[in-house]
Amino acid sequence: MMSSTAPAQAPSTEATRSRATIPARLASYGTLLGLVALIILFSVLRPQVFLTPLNFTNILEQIAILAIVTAVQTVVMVVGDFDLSVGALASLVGVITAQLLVAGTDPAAAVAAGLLTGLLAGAVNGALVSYLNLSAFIATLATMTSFTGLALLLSNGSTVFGLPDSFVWLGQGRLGPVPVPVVIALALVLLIWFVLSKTVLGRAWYAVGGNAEAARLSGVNVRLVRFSAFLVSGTGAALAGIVLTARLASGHPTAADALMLSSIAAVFLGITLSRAGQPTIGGTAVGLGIMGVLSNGLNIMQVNSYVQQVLTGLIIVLAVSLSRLSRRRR
Amino acid sequence: MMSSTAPAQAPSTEATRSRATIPARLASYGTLLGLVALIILFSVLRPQVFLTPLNFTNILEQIAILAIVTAVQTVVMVVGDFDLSVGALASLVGVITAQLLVAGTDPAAAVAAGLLTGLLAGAVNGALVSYLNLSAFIATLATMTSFTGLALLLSNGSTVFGLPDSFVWLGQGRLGPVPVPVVIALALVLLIWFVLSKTVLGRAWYAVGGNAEAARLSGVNVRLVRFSAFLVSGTGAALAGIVLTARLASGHPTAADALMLSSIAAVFLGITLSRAGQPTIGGTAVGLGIMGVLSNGLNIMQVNSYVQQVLTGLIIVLAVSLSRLSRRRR
Amino acid sequence: MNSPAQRTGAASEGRRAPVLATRALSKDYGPVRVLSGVSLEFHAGEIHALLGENGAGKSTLIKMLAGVTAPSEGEILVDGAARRLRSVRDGQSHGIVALPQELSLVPTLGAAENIFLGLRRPGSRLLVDRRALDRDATALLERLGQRIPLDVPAGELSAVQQTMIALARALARDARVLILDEPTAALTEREAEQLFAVLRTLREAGTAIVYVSHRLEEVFALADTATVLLGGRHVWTRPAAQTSADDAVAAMIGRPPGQIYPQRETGEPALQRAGGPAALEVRDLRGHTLAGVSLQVPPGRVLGIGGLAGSGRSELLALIAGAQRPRGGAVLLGGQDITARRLAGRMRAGIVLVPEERRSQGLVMTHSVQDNIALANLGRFSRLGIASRSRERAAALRRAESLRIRATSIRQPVEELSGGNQQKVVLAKYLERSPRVLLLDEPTRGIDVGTKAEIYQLVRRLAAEGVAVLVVSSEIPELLGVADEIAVLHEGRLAGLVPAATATEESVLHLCYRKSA
Amino acid sequence: GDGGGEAAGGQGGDESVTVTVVTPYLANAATGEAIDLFTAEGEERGWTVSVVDTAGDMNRLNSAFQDAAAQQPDAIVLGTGDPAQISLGLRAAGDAGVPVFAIDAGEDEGIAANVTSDNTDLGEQSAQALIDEVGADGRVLMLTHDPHPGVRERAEGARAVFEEAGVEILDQVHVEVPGPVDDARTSVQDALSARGTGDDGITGIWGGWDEPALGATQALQAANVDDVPVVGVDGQDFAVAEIEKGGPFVATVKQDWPAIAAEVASLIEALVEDGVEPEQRQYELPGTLITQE
Ligand SMILES: Nc1ncnc2c1ncn2[C@@H]1O[C@H](COP(=O)(O)OP(=O)(O)OP(=O)(O)O)[C@@H](O)[C@H]1O
Ligand SMILES: Nc1ncnc2c1ncn2[C@@H]1O[C@H](COP(=O)(O)OP(=O)(O)OP(=O)(O)O)[C@@H](O)[C@H]1O
Ligand SMILES: [Mg+2]
Ligand SMILES: [Mg+2]
Repeated sequence: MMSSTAPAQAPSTEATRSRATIPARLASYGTLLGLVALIILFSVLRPQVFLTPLNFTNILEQIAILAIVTAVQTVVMVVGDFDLSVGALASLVGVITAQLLVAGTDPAAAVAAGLLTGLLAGAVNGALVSYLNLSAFIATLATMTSFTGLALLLSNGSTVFGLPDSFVWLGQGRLGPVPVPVVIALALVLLIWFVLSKTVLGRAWYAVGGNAEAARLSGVNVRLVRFSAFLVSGTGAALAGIVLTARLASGHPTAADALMLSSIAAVFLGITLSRAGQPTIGGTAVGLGIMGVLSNGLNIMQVNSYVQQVLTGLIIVLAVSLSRLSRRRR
Repeated sequence: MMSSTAPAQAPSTEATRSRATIPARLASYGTLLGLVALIILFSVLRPQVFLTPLNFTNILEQIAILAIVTAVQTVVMVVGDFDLSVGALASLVGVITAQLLVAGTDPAAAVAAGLLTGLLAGAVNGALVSYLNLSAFIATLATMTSFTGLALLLSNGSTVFGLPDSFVWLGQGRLGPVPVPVVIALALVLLIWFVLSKTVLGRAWYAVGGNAEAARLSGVNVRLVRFSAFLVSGTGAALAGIVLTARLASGHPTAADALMLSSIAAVFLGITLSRAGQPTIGGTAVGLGIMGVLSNGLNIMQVNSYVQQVLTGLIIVLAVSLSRLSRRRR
Repeated sequence: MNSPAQRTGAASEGRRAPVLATRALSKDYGPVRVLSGVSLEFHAGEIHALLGENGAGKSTLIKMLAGVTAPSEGEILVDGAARRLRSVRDGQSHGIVALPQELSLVPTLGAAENIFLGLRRPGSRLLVDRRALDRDATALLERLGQRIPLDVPAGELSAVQQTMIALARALARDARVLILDEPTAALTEREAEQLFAVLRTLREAGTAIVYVSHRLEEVFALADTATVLLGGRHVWTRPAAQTSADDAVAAMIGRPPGQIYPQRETGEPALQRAGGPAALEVRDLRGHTLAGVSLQVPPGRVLGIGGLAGSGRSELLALIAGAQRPRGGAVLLGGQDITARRLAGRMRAGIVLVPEERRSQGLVMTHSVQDNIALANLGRFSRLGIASRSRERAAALRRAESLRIRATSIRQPVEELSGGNQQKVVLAKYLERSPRVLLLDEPTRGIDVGTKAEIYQLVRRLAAEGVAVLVVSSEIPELLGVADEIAVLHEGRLAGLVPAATATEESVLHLCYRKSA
Repeated sequence: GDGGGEAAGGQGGDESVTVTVVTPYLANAATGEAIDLFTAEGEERGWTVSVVDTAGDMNRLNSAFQDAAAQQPDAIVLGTGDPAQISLGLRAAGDAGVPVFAIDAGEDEGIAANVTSDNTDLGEQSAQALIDEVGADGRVLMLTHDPHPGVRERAEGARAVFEEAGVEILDQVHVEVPGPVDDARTSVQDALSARGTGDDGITGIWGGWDEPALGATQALQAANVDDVPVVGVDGQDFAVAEIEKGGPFVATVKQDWPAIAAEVASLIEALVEDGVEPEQRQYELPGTLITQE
């Protein structure tokens, strides 16, 4: 009756859309602009030092371990949760791996054991959150406390050292000019990017984070999907702990604790780049970039470390505000 | 035409509701049951020590400062945000107040200056979150970093001591048998309870936390309401910092930092008691109780401190799970 | 239905000054102009209906009138003076109050607090007087014929109860201009009638009412003036007495209207689809509300389900689909007991539920049209766990065209679509599953007449291919028009089962109230 | 800085000497004091001294070493911290040809010289001071923090002395950082409830550094216990002030920070300006016991 006339709405407007978003997109790139501004700033202030390939490698190396944790934190935050236990878990896995190594375990086996520990810990977090319906915050805060206690207990509070060189290579070695941790981090980030954007699992993660009820009614196994995100974060945290232990050539019961807040901060910085307000790996990379460049640049400028802290806070606020000021809606 | 026939559908559901919620309510008291279970456990294990009025006073005294921070954190979480800067701000205010006192400022004036600093810091957080639309997490994480930097800068990283007795009384004095910090905490908790449940402002906080968009479309000034919550948390953090400084009779640049995670954990513990999943002061009090009893009880049981950490995590998970297991839906 | 309203209002008293008017009002979202140059007048004591197909710009216009969004061009005049309404509070201070299309209550607060949220109440600027709040809320809800427990968080109430709270909220503001955007979309006729009675009283008291609805019968029973929008432009404004539903439909879609309900073929439907017949059987199914319902739906049959709000209709569908755990009873598909299977398993078996609430249950609002359509079909559009964007895109484009989804592109986030178009995305998402048993819960809520007709045809076509369809609807004409048979629920039990061909609105209504069985 | 990068090394002469201090524990008052004194020593010599703190983060400490090394200062000073965890940073400095000196850290191949108080000696002296108060049949509570290597060494030294004297160690309580004063105060308060004082109870408290000792003092004062003495380590100002008051806090062992700072500065001066390598890898300076007398 009236269905015969099909209005060709959809195609016609696609062209106009891209026009639409040019200013909007620019605005939403505020955080990216912040990163660029920082790079320019430091380059101008300390060109001979900041803009060298060596320093560039340094920055990458410095954020490599944080990048590993942040990549998996991104997954948990895509699902709409936090994992506060990543830092403590990384420390714990570092201690366990180091102790196994000191006891003479084969490095490959020790690394595998470490990763398995992470997987199990992730399963505990995931079970608490998806099957017992605990809020991720309280669940992972509790496990964080327990993991830290375990790490202290196992190591008796002190540093475990005397690790074999073949293991230490994971943290200190190089593949050509590129530090091994950077290679590992890059590989993981690419993998997570692939899973998040190309696979059914990634789509399910995003759907659960966007509207868990709608996902459930679309036939998505919401509990399993959420559980899997914690498996990923547990394993990733373990990997970070292992690389960190190799980098420090020693296991320390609180070595990785600071990674938790930094990883969440980096993801939040990245979220400002996303139109839908959801985390993306691209955004996370920019967030990591800001954190790395900022800390390296301020060190290179030899700013007093207390002042550095003050400035870091201010600059993060500025970088994020850049993207928000121009995006205010009513 | 048909409006005259009023079918009695609604009342019937009312009846079913109250029937339905009796077991549900019991279940939702899981966390409270957890607290009771802990108290019974420690009473049985160490009756001569745990169940004494002195120890009861000790517990109250030990959580008094955390209670102040948690009460105001509750407000921010009612609005649906976090304030990660409370601990750093408390430390900063402690240092500032201590330095003013050492410089000879009148105690009342120094306390007023400390509270004002907190109010201003809260205004900064509030402005970032409500007027610049930054996510509370990233905004308060950034200010947390800056506050810590400032505290270290001002104190040059060291302890500020030599505070007058009239000030120290705030942290160490007693009103009859009751320690002054307990009186202050109790007064603040009651005040916040009153505001949250009896005043227009408190209900507006809940409305914004429940659905900010709905509140906006109902004509609530959402920005101002959210802003005010951060004013409260800034001022409360300052109060906590002042009482802590008085209690320690000295200002330390990082003395209060640990309060942040603990306060959020206590609120989350309390949320498990609320049907709507929103923070309440009653719930927060139970959460604080669990944290206080747990730490005191384990100390009194002379449990190894590392094992304490492991147990703390486990017990928190258990306490929260109690309320969830029986509340699982679908 | 009702006798035509007595049009004694301002419209017939000659040209009085309008309380609210727009002058060349336009709204752009980026480069897309969704409303252009609309000039309208709204008078005291007059119900003014806004008509137009999905995406015509009705809600956009209303949002500007209420201060929710700012116009890109043009102005809004209150009592003849141009005003800039910067917020909902601004609007309310001028006496303009709107009930938004997507009702938004604070789910954690009770009815009374929701009703008076954001309202300065005399004598309680600082402290909340709960007793007075409850008393006034009860009174307002009674005007709407509702008794809603005040201590239950709004999020736990039924859709109807939530709508009624939202309406009470609008009434509580003593508006000079009351704007209602599809208030009856979620209501059954009883509640709708109650609302109309209140609106008529308000009109007599001199309130200007702006009214948006896709249910044209009720519009013409109620309105004094009708305005039609098409593609963001003003087509015409006429006294309701001097026009008709057909006129309006013609103007809304830009061409003469056809027939809304499809011609039903008599005789048995043709059952030739692959997959074979899949009769659905439900035995003594029980849930929270549902108290033991047994039904059989052969392939190719469309079963309409009627009942009052809260009678258990949605729950019946949720239990069949596996979205909710039953308290007892069994669900059989093609003779096989599938009660043990969860939602995903039943979906694979061919049972598909189109849920009632598009925003909370149907869509991921920040995701694009394409992603939302793909969500229910992830397994089918992928190989080895890797999603195929091109297949998703092709399917989304096909569905967007056949359902006439009005979006700038299939990559537009659904939160930017009009309400009706969002509903179409939900339909598209589930239709793409090619179900053997299709469960539709209020499928045409918020959908314009033109598209409604297409959806009815689609349902008939699916039935002809052997699909068993269950349709829950609060609009009895819709049930009569599309179903073969109508089952009516009353307080969780089957009150009657009547063939649609012989049923009338009256007879179905009687079953709803259980006056006869 | 000298910017060019080539000017490093023992040229002496016109370019001013630059030294970068890298520390994970600047927020610790004792570390802060030592670094301040060193900075003053350096500036007196006309050097440019900059300080980088990583707030307890050992991974960032390595990075800070790399950043520092990339700038080619004349020397890098590690201000406390565990050398076992910064082999990477030390190697970066080594690769860049920048010598590393350490204040109160540990011995390591990558470190030209570590100047420190003898932590074992600090522990022994403070333990002995406590034994002098409580006698050989005392029962003591130890407040420790094993993740910090210096504090750990002190605890080991103290434990040996206690055991040798026959003093019973009731418990070793791990003190949380940050917030050591309040945490120690709470722990001691609870320990007093659980064990009491006097017969079978606590008769003395040993603090691994001054902050927990302060917390213990406050807990004792609040409980009106005046027969349980407390000792600390570090000799910070507030501890000295507390000892002067004549309360439970009876003794602390002051690390000789001025001497340590001066020693490091002169070792650097010798290497950078005269090309003289340090004779030892580790210089251990004794602490001075501070009591009310
Ligand atoms: N935030 C937004 N961004 C971009 N486009 C928007 C936005 N909001 C609405 N639109 C577009 O404006 C047009 C008009 O939408 P509006 O909601 O006013 O339609 P409507 O007439 O109310 O339709 P319905 O009957 O479906 O409710 C639609 O094409 C819609 O896609
Ligand atoms: N006591 C209860 N506890 C939990 N959920 C309930 C309870 N009672 C009803 N519900 C749920 O509320 C929803 C709506 O109920 P119902 O199916 O009776 O509504 P309906 O007849 O479709 O009417 P409408 O949707 O118009 O309100 C259903 O999903 C049902 O499961
Ligand atoms: Mg609309
Ligand atoms: Mg329904």
